Amino acid sequence: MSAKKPTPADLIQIDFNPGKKDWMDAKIDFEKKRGNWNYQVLPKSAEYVGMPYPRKWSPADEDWKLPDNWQKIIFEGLRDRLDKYRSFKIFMDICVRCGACADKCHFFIGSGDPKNMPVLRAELLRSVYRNDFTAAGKIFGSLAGGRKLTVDVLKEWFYYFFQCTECRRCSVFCPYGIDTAEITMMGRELLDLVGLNIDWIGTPIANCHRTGNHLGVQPHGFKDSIDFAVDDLEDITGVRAEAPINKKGAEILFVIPSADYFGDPHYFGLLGYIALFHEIGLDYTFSAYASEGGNFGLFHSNEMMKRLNGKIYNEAKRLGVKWILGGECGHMWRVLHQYMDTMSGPADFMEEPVSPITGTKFENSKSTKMIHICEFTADLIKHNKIKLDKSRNDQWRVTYHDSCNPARAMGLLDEPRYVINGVCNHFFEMPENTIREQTFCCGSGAGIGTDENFEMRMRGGMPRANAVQYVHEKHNVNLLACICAIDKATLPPLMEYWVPEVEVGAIHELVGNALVMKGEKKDRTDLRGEPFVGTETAGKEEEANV
Amino acid sequence: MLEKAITGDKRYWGWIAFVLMLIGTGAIAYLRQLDQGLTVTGLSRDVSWGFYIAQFTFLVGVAASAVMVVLPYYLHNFKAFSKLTILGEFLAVPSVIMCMLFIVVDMGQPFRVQNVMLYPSLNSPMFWDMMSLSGYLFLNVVIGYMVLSSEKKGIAPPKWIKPFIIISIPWAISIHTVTAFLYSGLAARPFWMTAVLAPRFLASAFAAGPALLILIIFLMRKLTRFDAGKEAIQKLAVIATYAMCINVFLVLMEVFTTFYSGMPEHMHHFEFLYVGLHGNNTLVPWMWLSSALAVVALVLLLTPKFRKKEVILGFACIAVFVSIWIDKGLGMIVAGFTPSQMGEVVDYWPTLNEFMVSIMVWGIGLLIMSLLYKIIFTVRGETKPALEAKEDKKELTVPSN
Amino acid sequence: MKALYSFFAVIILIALAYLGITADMTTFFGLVLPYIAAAAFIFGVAYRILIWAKSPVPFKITTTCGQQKSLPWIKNSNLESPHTTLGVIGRMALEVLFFRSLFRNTKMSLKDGPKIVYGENKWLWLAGLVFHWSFLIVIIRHLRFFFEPVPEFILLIQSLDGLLEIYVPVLYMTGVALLMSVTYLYLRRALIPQINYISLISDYFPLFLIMAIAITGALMRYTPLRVDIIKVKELAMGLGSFNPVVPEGIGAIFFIHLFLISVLLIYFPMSKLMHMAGIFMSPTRNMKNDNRMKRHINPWNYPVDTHSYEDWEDEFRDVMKEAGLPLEKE
Amino acid sequence: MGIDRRKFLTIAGLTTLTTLGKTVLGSSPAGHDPIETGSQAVKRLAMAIDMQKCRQNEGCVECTKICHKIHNVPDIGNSKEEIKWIWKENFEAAFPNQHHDLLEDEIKNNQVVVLCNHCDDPPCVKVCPTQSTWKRESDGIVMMDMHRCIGCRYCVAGCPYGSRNFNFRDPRPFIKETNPEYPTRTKGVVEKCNFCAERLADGLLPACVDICPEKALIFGNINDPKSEIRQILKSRHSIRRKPILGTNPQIYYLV
Amino acid sequence: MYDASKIILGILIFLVLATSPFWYSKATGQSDYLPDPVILTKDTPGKDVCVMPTDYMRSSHMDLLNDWRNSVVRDGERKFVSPNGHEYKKSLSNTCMDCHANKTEFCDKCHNYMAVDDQTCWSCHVEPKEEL
Repeated sequence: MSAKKPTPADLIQIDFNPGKKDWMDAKIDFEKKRGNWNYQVLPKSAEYVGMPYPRKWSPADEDWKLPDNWQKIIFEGLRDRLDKYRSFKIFMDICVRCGACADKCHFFIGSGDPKNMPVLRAELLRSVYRNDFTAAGKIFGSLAGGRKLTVDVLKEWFYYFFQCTECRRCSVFCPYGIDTAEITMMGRELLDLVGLNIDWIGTPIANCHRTGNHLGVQPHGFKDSIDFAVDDLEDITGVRAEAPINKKGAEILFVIPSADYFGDPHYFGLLGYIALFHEIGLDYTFSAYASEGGNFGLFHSNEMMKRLNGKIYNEAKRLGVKWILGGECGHMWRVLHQYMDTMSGPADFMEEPVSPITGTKFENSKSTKMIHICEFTADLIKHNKIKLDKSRNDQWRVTYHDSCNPARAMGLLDEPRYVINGVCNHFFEMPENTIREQTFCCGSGAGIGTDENFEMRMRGGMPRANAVQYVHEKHNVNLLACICAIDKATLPPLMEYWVPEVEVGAIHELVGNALVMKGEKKDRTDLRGEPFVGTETAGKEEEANV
Repeated sequence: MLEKAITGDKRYWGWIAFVLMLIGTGAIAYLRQLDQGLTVTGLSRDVSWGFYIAQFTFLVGVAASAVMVVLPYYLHNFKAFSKLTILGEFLAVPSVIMCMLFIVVDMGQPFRVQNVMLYPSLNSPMFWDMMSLSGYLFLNVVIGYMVLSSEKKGIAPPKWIKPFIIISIPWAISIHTVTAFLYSGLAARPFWMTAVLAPRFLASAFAAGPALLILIIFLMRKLTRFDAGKEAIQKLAVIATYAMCINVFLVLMEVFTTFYSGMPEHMHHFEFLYVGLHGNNTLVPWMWLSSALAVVALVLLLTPKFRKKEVILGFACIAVFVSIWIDKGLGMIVAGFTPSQMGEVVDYWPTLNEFMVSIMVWGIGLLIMSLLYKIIFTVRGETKPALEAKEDKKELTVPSN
Repeated sequence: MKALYSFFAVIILIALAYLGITADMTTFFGLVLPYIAAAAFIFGVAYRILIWAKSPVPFKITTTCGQQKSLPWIKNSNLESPHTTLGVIGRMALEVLFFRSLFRNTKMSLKDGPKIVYGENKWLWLAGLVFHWSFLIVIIRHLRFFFEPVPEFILLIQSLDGLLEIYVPVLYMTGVALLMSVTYLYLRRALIPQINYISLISDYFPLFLIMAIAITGALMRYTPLRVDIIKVKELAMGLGSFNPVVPEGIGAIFFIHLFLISVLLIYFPMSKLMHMAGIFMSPTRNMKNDNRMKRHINPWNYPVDTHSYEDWEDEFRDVMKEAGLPLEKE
Repeated sequence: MGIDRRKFLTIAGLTTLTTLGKTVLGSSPAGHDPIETGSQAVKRLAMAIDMQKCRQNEGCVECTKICHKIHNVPDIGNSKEEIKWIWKENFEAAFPNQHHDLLEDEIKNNQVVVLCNHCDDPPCVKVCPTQSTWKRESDGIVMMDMHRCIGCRYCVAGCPYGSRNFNFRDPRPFIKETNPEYPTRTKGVVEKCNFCAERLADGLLPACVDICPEKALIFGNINDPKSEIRQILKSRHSIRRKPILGTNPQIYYLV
Repeated sequence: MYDASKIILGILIFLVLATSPFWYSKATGQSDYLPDPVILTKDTPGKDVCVMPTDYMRSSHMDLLNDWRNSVVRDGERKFVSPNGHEYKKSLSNTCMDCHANKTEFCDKCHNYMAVDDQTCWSCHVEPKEEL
C-alpha cells in the first residue's frame, strides 16, 4: 500500500511561491499526500510503554478516534508545558516572523511547502497558543493571529510535526535563537497526549524499553552479533580481538547505537572500533543491557527520553566502570550531551575521564563522564599512539557530513575532521553553507526515516544530496563519511536516489582501514573485504597469470 | 561572503589590528585638524592644495588602472587575467574610497560635503569628478561582488552584469580624464593647462597600477595560495612597460613645448621642479630621483631578459611606482602653485599632522583592501593556514580545490 | 489585505487622536493616556518577563554554532559555542548589539542542474540593524524633553546625529535612516512572496505605527506644522516628574504623535515587540555549552519508570545463561 | 485650538509670501541708489583705480584699513594664512605681463591697489562645485555664500589674481575690533571682497571708494554711458590685470 | 521564579531606565524650571513689535531666519514687510538683535532648555555686546 515512488526529475520541480491563500486554512488530504507522512503507532507498542489512548486508527481515516475531551487534554498539556519550559513560552511569544529561517529548512527547500518554513511550522502551534493563551488573542482572535484548535488543526500538527527532523538548522539563523526543534518536541508531546504518534517512534521505544535497544535484540542476540564481528575482523585482518560484554570492573563502558551491530554500513564502523580498542589494549566492555546509545524517546517526549536514558548510568554503576565512551551516533549525542546528566545524573560514582593510552584528561566531560569516540580517537592520533597508513583509504575520496546533533547541539566539528585527515589522503569539504553548524539534515532523522514517508525523506534530503553531488562532480568524491546511525541508515537510499556512486561510511571504518595492526596478515583487506588500492593491482596480475 | 572578512588566523588579525592602530593614530591628527582648521597643514594661501590633493590624484590613477586587467579579459578574452579581474576591481574600490576621503580631509567644511549633491553645479569639474568617482565605485563594488559571489556559488555571473562590466571600461578612463580636467581647465595655472595632462595621467596610471598589481601578486603569493600565473604577470609587465614609455614620452613633450617656446610663465614651474626657483629647492632632489627611477625602470622593463626575471621585475615595478608617486603625489600639485600668481615662491612641505591624516586615509584604504582581498582568497580557498597550524603536522582543513 | 487592515488601523488611530484634540480632550491625550501607556509599558514588560521567569529552564539546550571546548589543541569558538560566562556575554552582546545570527543569513536558490546555491543575504540584517540603532538614538535624543538640564551625552549624540549640515533645523541622519529602514521592512513583507505569506496583521501594524510616529515627528520638526517645543518639554517634564500640566496651544500634530507613541507603548507588552526582552532570555543563546562539564539542574526532574537491570535480567536470564553472559543472580 | 493656530499660520505664511513676491517683483527697491542706472541696459558695477593719484600718497592704506575693519577681516599676522580683501601689491606682481626693465621707476617701484576683479567671466564661479560663489545677475558682483562653502579651495586655485582667501583657522581671535553689524567668517571657508554689497544695498558707496583720501577709486555702473567711471575710462588709458586669460576683469587701472 | 537574581537585576535596570526622567528630575530639582527669555530692547523707537507674531516666532523663527539668510545672501533681497505692514531689514545681528539685544538672556534661555545648538548662527554672526 506504499505510495508510488516519484523520480528525482519529478521531485526537483519545486515551486517556492506559496501563493496568496491564507495559511490558517488547515485542511490536509492525507490520502493524496501519501509518501509524505508516517503510519500510526501500533496499539501493542503504545500499550507496552503506557502511551495514552492506544487504539487502532490511521492518518488516512477521516475519524482519528480522538478521546472526547481531546481539546481539553491538549490545552492542559499546553499550559503544563508552558509552565515547565521557558524556552517554549518565550519561543511562543517573541517570534517576529522575519523569515530568516524560511529557506533554511531542508524540508522547505525540498518541498516548497510553505508550512515547512520553520516559522510557519511554529505558527501552527503558536496560532492556537495566541488564540487561547494570550490576552490579545482572546480579545482580537484572528486579528491577533489566533486560530481555533479544530480537528483539522490537530491533523495539520500531526502532518507537519512529523515532518520536522528537529535538526535545529533554523535556530542557527534565528536572531532570537528560536529553536523549532523545541516547538516540534512540544507539538509531538501534545499529540501523544491524545494518542497520536507514529510507529517508527513507538515501536523502537517499546523495544528499547524491553530489551535495551531499538531493534529489540535480546542479550544472546547481542552477544552473537559482537562475536560475529570479532570473527569477521579476524578473517579480514588475521588478528583475534577481545570484545567483552557486561564485564564487571572494566575501566570503560562502551555504548553504541544498536544499528552499529545490525546495520550496514554501520557494521564496518563497529569492526573499526573493535580493531582500534584491541590495538591500543583498551580495558572496556559492551553491555547487553545498555545496548543502545540512541534514544527514540527524544522524538516522543522528555519523559520517555528519560525512561530510556536511565539504563546507561545504571549499567555504568553496576559494572563499576570509571567512565563511559560513546560511539558514533547523532541524536544519541544530543541526549548524552544536553540531557543525560540533568535527567539521570549526577554521575558521581565514576571518575573524570582520562585516556588510559595518552593520559589526556577530558575536562569537557568531567561531570557527565562520557566522551565521544571522535574525541577519543582524535586524541590518540594527536599523540601518535596508533600506527596509521593513510594510503589504505586511497580507494575513497571522502567528504564529511556533519550530523545535525553533534554539530548544533554539541559543537563537535573539528574532531571528526581531525580523525578523517589523520586516516585518509583525499578529503574534500562540501560547500560551506552545507557543513559544520550549517549542515543539512539527512531528511530522515527524529524518527521519520520510514519507507511510507519516502517522498518527504527524499525531498528533505535533497539539499544534503545536492551538496554531495557538488563534491562528487567536482572532486570525484565517492564516500560520504558521517558519525550518525540514522545517517548511515538513511543516507544510502538518499545517495542512491540523488547521487548514485557515492557510498556512505563510518569514520571508524576509515580508522579501521588505516590502522596497521600488530600481527596482521599480509593480504589483509579493508573492512569491507576489498583489497587495498595498490595491493589490488598485484592481485589482478596474479589473476591474469592464472 | 562578507563574514569571511571577520574570520581569520592570528596573522590576519594582527595585521588588521596594526592597520586599525594606524587609522586610530591618524584619526587623532584629523580630529586636531577639525578642531584647529587646515592651519595644521603646510598649506598656505599661495600653495592652497598639497599632499592630500596630490594623493587623491595619484590614487585616481591606481583606481583607473583596474581597467588594464578588466579590458584584456572581457574585451579580448585574455584568459590569463581571469583570476586577476576581481583583484583589480577590489583594488579600485579602496582606491576610490581613499580618493574621496582625501578630498574630504582637504575640505575646510567637511560636514557640508553633501552640498556638492544638494547644489549640483554642472559647470564644475569637481562635481563631475565626484559623479564619475562614485559611479566607478558603484560599478566596481557591484561587479566585483557579483562575480565573486557567483564564483563562490559555482554558477555563471548573472547576465545583467555584462553591460556593467563593459561600461566600467570607458568609465575607468573617464575618472582619470575628469580628474585631469580639474587642473587642466584652469587658465590661472599654466603648469597644468596642457592638453596632454589627461593622457599623461592615464599613461602614468596604467604604468603605476599594473606595477602595483604585480607587486601585490608577488606579496599575495607569499601570504596565500594564490598564484596569478606567469603569463598574467608578464602581460601586466608589458602593459606597465609601454605605459611607462608613453608617460615618459609625454613628459618630454611638455618639456620641449615649454622650453622651446620659452614662455616664462610656463618655464618657471619646471625650473622650480628641476633646478629650484628663487633659491627654493625643496622638490629638486625628489624630481631627479623620480627621473632616475623612471630611467632605471625603463631600462629594466624594456629588456626582455630582465623583465622575465621576477626579482628584477619586482625592482622595476617598485621603481615605476615610486617614480610616478613622486611625480604625481609630490610634484604635480605643488608645482602648479609655484610660483604663485604673484610670482612668489612659497615653500610647501606636508606637516607631520598632514602626514598623519594621510596615514589615516591610507590606513582606511589598506583596511578595506585587506578585508576585500581576505574575502576573495577565503572564498577561493586560497588562504594559507595559520602559522600555528603549520607547525602542527596535520592540518585541520584541507583545501577544497 | 493584512497590510491594509493594519494601515487603516493606524489611520483610524490618527483620526481618533485628531478628533479628540479638536474636541478639546487634551488632558486625556496629553496626560491620562500617556500615564496609562507608560504604566502599561513598564509594568506590562516587567510582568511579561516575570511570567517567562516563572517557567524554569529544565535543560541546557544551547545551539552550538561553532566548535565546542574539548581537546586542548582544538580551537574552541568561545563566541559561537561558549563554555565560559565571558563567552556567553560576548555571544549575547554580538546578538543584541550586532544581530550576529541574522548576519549569517543566506538566500537559497535552486538552479538548473539541479543545483542549490546559497547566496549572501545581508539586507535584512542591515535594515534591522539600522532600524534598531536609529530608533534607539532617536529615543535617546528625545530625552532632551525629559531631562533638565540636558545631560552632556544627549548633546553629544545630537550633535553627532546632526553632523552633516543639511537643512534648518539640522536634519538628523537617524531620522532618515529610521524611516528608510522601516519602509524597507514593510516592502519586504509586501513584495517577497514567502515573507508576505507568513506575515500577520500584527506584523504590519507595528511597522505602520512606527512609520506614522516617525512621520508625525518629522512633520513637527521640518515643516510648518511645527509646534512650540518649549511647551512640549513643559508637558514632558511634568509627566516625567509627576507634576502634570498641559500647556495651552500645542498643535494637534503633537498630540497625534504622542497618541501613537502611547498606543505603541500599550501595544508593546502584548505583542511580538517583546522580543526586545526575550532575546536576553532565549535559552539557546544565553547558556553555556558546558553541558558535560557542569551538571544542569532541572527543578521538576521527577522520577520515571525505567526498566531496571534486575527486571531485565529476570526477563532474559535463561537466554543469557545459555549464551554465557555473566549474571548478577544465578 | 490647534486647528485655529494652524489656520493662522497658513495665513501668516501667505502674507509673508505675498510681501516677498511684491518686493522681488517690484522694479525699484526702496532707498536711494548711488549708482544711477540711467538706461535700460543691465547694471554692471566696476571700479577704476587711478594709479597716478594713488601713487601720490605713498604708504597710504586707508582703503585696506576701513575695508578690513568693517568686514571683520582678521589680521592673522602670518603671510601664509593672510586674509586680504583689498591691499597693495608690487606692480610687477600685479601686472607680470606689463612689466619690463625700462618701465619708469615711478611705476615700477610703486605699489598698486588690488582686490577681487569681479570678473565678467569669473573662473572661481565656473569651478565652484556648490554654487557658493556666483556672479550676481543684477549688477555683476561676484558674490559668496559662506553658509554653503565647503572649503575645497578650487576657487583659490582657479583665481588668477590671488584674490581669494581661505580661513585656515578660526578668524575671530585675530579680529581686533569686531563690527557687530557684519558677520565674521568661520574656519574652513573662503572669502573675498564683495564690493561692499551690504553698503550698496543701503545706498552707500563701497567703503574703500568712500574713504580714499585721494579719491583715486572711481566706482559705478559701467553700462551707463553717463556714469563717471564710463567717462573717465573713455578719457584715460587704462589697463587690467591679466586680460589675456579672458576673465574680463572689472577693475580698471588708470595709468 | 528561576534565575531570579539575573532576571530581577535585568528588570531593575529596565525599570530605572524607563523611569529615569523621574529620578533625574528628583536629583536635579529642575523639573518645574521654565525658561523666561528676557527682551532687552535697544533704543530703537517704533520697533516695538516683532517681525512676526510671537506664536510663530516661538516655534518657527529658524524658518524665518533661514528664509532671510537665503533671500539676502543669494537674491540680495534685504527688505521684509511684516504681516502688520512694518518694514524691516532682514538681518539677524542688525534687526533681531536690536530688540533682543541680550543673547544670553533671550536666545540662550530656550536654546539651552531645549538643547538646541545655535552655533551654526553664532560662529559667524556677531552677538551684540551685552551692556547690562
